[in-house]
Amino acid sequence: MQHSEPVDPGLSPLLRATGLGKSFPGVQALSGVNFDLFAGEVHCLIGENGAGKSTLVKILAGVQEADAGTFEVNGKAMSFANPQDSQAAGVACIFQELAVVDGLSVSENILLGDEPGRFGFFDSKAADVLAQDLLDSIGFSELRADQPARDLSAAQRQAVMIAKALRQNARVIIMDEPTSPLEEAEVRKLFKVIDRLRAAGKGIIYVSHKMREIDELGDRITVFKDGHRVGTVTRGAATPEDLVRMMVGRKLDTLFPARDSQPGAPTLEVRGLSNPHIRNIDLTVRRNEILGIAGLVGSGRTEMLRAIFGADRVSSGTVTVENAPVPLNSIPAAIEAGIAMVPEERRSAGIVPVLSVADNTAIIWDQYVNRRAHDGPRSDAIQKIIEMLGVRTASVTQSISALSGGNQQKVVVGKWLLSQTRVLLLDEPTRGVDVGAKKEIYQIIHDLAEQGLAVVFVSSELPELLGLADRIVVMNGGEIVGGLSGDATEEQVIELSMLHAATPILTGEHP
Amino acid sequence: AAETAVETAASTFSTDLCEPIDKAAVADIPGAVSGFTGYASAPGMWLTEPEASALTGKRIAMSVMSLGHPYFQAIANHWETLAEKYDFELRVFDGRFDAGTVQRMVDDIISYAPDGVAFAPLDSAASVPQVKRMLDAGLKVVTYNVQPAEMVAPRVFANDFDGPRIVGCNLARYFQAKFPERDPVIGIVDQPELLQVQDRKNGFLYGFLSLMPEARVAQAVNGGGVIDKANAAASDLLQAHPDINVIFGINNDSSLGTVAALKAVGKYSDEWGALASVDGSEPIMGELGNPVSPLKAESGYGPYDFSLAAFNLLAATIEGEADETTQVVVGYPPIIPTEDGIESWLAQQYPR
Amino acid sequence: MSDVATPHSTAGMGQKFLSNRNMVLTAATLAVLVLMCGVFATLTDRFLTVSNFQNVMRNAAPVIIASCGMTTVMIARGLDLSVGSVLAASSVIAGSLAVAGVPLYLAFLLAVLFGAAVGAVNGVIIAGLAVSPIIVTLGMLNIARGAAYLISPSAILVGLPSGWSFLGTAKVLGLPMPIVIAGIVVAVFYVMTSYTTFGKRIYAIGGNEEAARLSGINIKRTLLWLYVMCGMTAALAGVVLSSRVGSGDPNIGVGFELQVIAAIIIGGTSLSGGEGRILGTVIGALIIGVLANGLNLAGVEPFWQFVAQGLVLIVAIIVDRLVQDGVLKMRKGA
Amino acid sequence: MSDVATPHSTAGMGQKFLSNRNMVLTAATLAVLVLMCGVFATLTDRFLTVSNFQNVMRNAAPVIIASCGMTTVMIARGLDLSVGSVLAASSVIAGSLAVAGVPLYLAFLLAVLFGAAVGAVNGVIIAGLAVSPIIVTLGMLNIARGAAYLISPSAILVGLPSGWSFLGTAKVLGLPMPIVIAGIVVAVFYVMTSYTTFGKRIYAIGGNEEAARLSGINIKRTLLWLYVMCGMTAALAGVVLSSRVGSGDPNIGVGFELQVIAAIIIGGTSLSGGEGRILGTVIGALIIGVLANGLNLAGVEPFWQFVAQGLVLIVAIIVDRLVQDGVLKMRKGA
Ligand SMILES: Nc1ncnc2c1ncn2[C@@H]1O[C@H](COP(=O)(O)OP(=O)(O)OP(=O)(O)O)[C@@H](O)[C@H]1O
Ligand SMILES: Nc1ncnc2c1ncn2[C@@H]1O[C@H](COP(=O)(O)OP(=O)(O)OP(=O)(O)O)[C@@H](O)[C@H]1O
Ligand SMILES: [Mg+2]
Ligand SMILES: [Mg+2]
Repeated sequence: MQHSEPVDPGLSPLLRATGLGKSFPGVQALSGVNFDLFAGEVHCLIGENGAGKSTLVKILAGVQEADAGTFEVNGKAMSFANPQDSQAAGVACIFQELAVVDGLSVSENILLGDEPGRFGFFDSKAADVLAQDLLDSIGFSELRADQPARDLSAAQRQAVMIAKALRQNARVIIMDEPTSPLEEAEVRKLFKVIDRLRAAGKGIIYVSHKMREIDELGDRITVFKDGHRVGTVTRGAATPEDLVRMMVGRKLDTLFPARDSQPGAPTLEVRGLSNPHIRNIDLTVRRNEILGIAGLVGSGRTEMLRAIFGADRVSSGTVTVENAPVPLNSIPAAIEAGIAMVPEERRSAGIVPVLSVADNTAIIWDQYVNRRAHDGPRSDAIQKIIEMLGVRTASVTQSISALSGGNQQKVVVGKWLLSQTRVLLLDEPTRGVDVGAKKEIYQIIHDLAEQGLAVVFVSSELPELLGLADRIVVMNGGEIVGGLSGDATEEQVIELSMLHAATPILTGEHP
Repeated sequence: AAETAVETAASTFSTDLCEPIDKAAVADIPGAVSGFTGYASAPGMWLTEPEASALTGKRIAMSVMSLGHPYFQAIANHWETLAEKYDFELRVFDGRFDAGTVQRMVDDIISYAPDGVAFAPLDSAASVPQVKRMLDAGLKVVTYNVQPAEMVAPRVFANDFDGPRIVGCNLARYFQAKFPERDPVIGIVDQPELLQVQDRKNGFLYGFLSLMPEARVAQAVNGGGVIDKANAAASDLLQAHPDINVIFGINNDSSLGTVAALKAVGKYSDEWGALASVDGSEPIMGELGNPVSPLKAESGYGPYDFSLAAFNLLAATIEGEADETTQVVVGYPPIIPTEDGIESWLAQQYPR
Repeated sequence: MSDVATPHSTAGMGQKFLSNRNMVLTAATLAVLVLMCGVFATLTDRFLTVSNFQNVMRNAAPVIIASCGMTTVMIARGLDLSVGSVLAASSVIAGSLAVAGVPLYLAFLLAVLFGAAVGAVNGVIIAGLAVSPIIVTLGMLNIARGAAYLISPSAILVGLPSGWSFLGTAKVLGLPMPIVIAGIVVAVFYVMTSYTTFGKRIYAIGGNEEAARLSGINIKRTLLWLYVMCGMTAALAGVVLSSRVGSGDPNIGVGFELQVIAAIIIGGTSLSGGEGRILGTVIGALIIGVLANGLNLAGVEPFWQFVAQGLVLIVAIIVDRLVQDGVLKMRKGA
Repeated sequence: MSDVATPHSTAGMGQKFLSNRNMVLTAATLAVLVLMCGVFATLTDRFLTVSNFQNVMRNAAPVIIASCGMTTVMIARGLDLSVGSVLAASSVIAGSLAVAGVPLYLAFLLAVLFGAAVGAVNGVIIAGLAVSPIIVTLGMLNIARGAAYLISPSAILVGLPSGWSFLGTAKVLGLPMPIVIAGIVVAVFYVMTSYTTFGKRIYAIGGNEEAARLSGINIKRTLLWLYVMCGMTAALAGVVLSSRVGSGDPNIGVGFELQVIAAIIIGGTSLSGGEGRILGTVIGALIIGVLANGLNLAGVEPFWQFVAQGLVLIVAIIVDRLVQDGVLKMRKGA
């Protein structure tokens, strides 16, 4: 298939890369990649996990050096040895891994490296004003410039990083999956910012796995696969389905597998669970059931899952699995009872970077010998999971930190499949995962439910919530504020989430 | 005219031990714990430089507790002079005041396989097996300074109890003459983990209390034997007991730290009270000869004497003329605080 | 946008919150110190006196001075084990120069510059080659100690000019000189860490080196400066200490680095960097100083002092933690 | 999908790759050791002899034994400063028990159990209350040292049974006993860290504590065990050392913790946890042991030995780093 190459005779590109190549031990992350970016456009990069998007971004940001190829900025050949070079050339980058310093305030973070003040003194008044202006300009005025960064949510951290990029006054702004930690309203804010930047003549490289965003933002879209550029299309020249086909190499049918079994007997029962972040949580999840949890950021979904799993202390309440009470406040007790949790923050809570893929996969299997779901040698059990989830890794003994974000997430889900899990708690399990892998994960979740698991599925992406869940519970302010059936509409869910934002009501029973 | 404090100290000075006037006052003071104290044999012939030495042409290992200490620095210097004069190869090993280092050093000396070893133990008890290890490896060994707790090799040592006891006697004699009205209150700047230091402390107390049984021991603080820690400890001692007017520093660093502490609180004066220590290194001799300094009694611990005696004893050992029963006692000559006394001590023991 | 925050009201609030957090942490450490002083005051009436206050402060001054430099190094996730040896080397350098007739102020200055040079070597190797600060500064610990002995194998006391003890014993407005010097150093480092751009960058490097690097901060140069300053404060501590004990002595400062590190960690700086407060360090140094002093004044037997010191350290860090948790929880609840 | 690893072939490959990486790192450290031995061998012909080899090994044995336990603590991001004092306390405990007529094997066993108890206290406080291991174990350093002096203020010699020196001086198949014991301890810890699930847990805790916790690893219990084992190896080192030196001595082991930490870090374990190798630690301990021995045999002047030791440490860590980088780069290119 031949895709249209952009021809813009009048303008020379802000940035042009030719024949870029980069290899890691066992992986050709990029090879022969040509790429260009013009002023006033949003150029989206898409591709499966591990396709090489972040690698390209890192080369342009001066974090990694290319093995082959050249690139130029404003027609001048460049080679970036470090981030300073890249910034000096007018390239700013918001990385997939957020780079916020906890010990500093918001304004200190935003202005770090280019601080206001005289004689070496940090002018914190000026800094706060500057930072507040930047935050206001991207619609995050509720963030206070002098707030400690330690307490920020992921979304707020993202805002800080965007403000920081704006501060650098760059002509090229690169955003690597900026919306992963954002909720819908914040995504809208960000898009407004991007529109404004585009109008101001900046060039924006935008990496994402979310087709809706690509569809909405992308002036041009470049598709990567296995380190190669598959092609570049201009807006409207391809449907989302076309793009997915380019990425995956084949047509993806419906993302969500059809459910055929009906929920069975209650497996997980939660009654009156409370702690400083959640109040009086009552939940019943049945065999074969996928329960979706909706809510705005900060509504307490994560805290609820952590409390059930024993990761956060609870002050009162009960949790039972198949009518057997689970001792509270103990992760091992929860695991023994068959509860599993995939945490929200993959890097800080999901993987152990120093360990290999195999050791990360087998971490539960290793410890809960009497709960092993797979018999036989460890390596076979690991291989089964690696194959089942299609984890792309040079070898299972490779350090997991060398894997792409999506592939890391597959391992974090996969480790629970090696033990006898009855209740699977998933906190944003598809965040940062490519479309193909998403579909696979949906399929896995579906299959697991079909096999009799009770699944609790937290997601901020309503389509997947609605597509997968048998039933949806909406949270707000640390409480459950209502329930909907699986065939509800997005509007209904949003309405319920927002409706109770001010005055949460207590509901004991859900449909 | 009133005599100066130095003159008082000189006139009350004696080289004799004093006997307790009230046995009950010293009854509780532990006797010597670090080993032998009973030898009274004069070092006599061991302290003369011979015409020729059996060490000539040999490889000799000599160890010191810590080379960063003026006493051992002087010892090393004396040995180097001797090595030059009698033409032998000398290798100095530094124990760095550390039990572990000394242990390893012993093994390294064995690996070095010298013809003779002059070994300075760090601890009287722990040194016994160390010396045995060297003997088992076929080395000729003498020890000097701290004495091993058992007779394992010929040794040069000092009477750590009686030497400081004379200091105690002399300080009491001075105190009685200088402050006839005052009741002595004693503080010790101590280093409790070393046995031979406990002998020094107890010997001093025995001597002082022999003449002034009414004296009260207020406190012993741990000064670690180094000037910075001793200074802090002495400051605390003075703070805890403002009535203290007698201090014994278990070595020169301890008393120098005390001098600095006295200066810091404005008590540095011959009128404050009396200070004593043992060792007789160069800086403390300046205090001893200084009329306004409270330091008024000192017994020497002479590096030259120890060096020469160990040198002669090692030669005798190599020639088979000495065995583990050969004991040479040197050290702790009381130093009279006159210009002559101080100068003649320094000239021989710490030559410039 | 209508919901633009009014700059000043919120700025004030946030400032307060931020400094409050630091204040809470510092207050917890202070509570431990006060508690300890209370106990000692009931044990002996010699403890709570002006003269003993001066005594403790005078003794703690070298630790305080050296730990200011080290605190910043540790905030940036570094470590310097060589401070005790640098202190000793600085002591004999100042001493030998003074004996050789160099004017005192120049001798002291040169000793401090020596500290800067040692720090520079540490910094160049650690930052430049990205090797473990522990091993490099452990190496430097040995080298500086050796240098001290080579310069003067034993204490220098003879021939020191009469002014030698000025820094250690003189008084300014009734305050002993070491306290005054420590106060100045603390003030400088307090301002540096709290109010300067350089200070912010130290926290950034320690808290998230990658973020700092991506912000264009020159990590190597910053680290180099930190080690230089750490060497300088260690050498200054050496000058003050040797002025106080009246000699230049190559044997001083053995184990000093552990005291400094303990003071800093009790003061709330963590080994993993990114967090730390100069005032906390000062309180930590005082806790250690008061501990030794109080036990001596209370007349605790030397061997039992080891035990008591250990117990108090452990209890102190536990109390510190509990007070912090308690207060932070209360404030969160409020 | 073609790029999904096929079970068997790649597992084999991967295994090799991983062990290769560890091998490269260990080999780099080994290169430093060999280089150092080469230099000393040319300086003096007394260095490269069987008896000196045994001498070095025998002297390094206590450091090796104690650093096995400490390595695992450090992999899990902990630290234990009390090892030197525990060694001394264990020494006098075994000595006093033996003198009191307790059978030797029981005296040694009780001393090691004492180490376990100290470790348990460290572990309970550090893991249970989540406070700084530095301060807690610094406190324990003081307590254990005080205990050692209180049990026996000076070396215990009189009344030790004749078998006392067995562990220190006997030979097994021509190998000195301390070396044999060290070998066994190393083997146990090597297997534990490399091949057991407990070992994986240690790396997981050091690598990402939160992820480890959410994977159901009982962090507190694991840390507790690590500190217990660290206390036990320190006490065992104390038993071996006192058996070799023929006395129970409360003065030994001052500064021992720095030697142990240096050995571990030279061996490639980092203070920030998650990475480390027992074999690297062993080589690190030998580097430190050879250094002191070689300088003595080569007749370097005592004060210059400080300088030389420091320089060699620094050069060693730099060479180590360069060799690592070089080899890893080469392999990457290949
Ligand atoms: N530091 C590294 N060492 C080894 N391999 C690496 C490293 N960084 C990336 N890789 C590999 O390079 C390939 C490209 O990774 P990259 O992060 O660019 O993918 P991506 O397209 O950004 O994926 P994702 O959508 O999951 O973020 C992957 O196979 C990855 O495993
Ligand atoms: N203890 C806390 N202190 C300060 N802020 C908190 C605390 N707990 C939660 N928050 C804030 O609430 C936000 C989200 O809470 P939580 O994770 O429970 O929400 P959620 O519904 O799971 O949302 P999401 O997972 O989409 O972020 C956090 O990002 C954080 O900013
Ligand atoms: Mg990526
Ligand atoms: Mg969440």
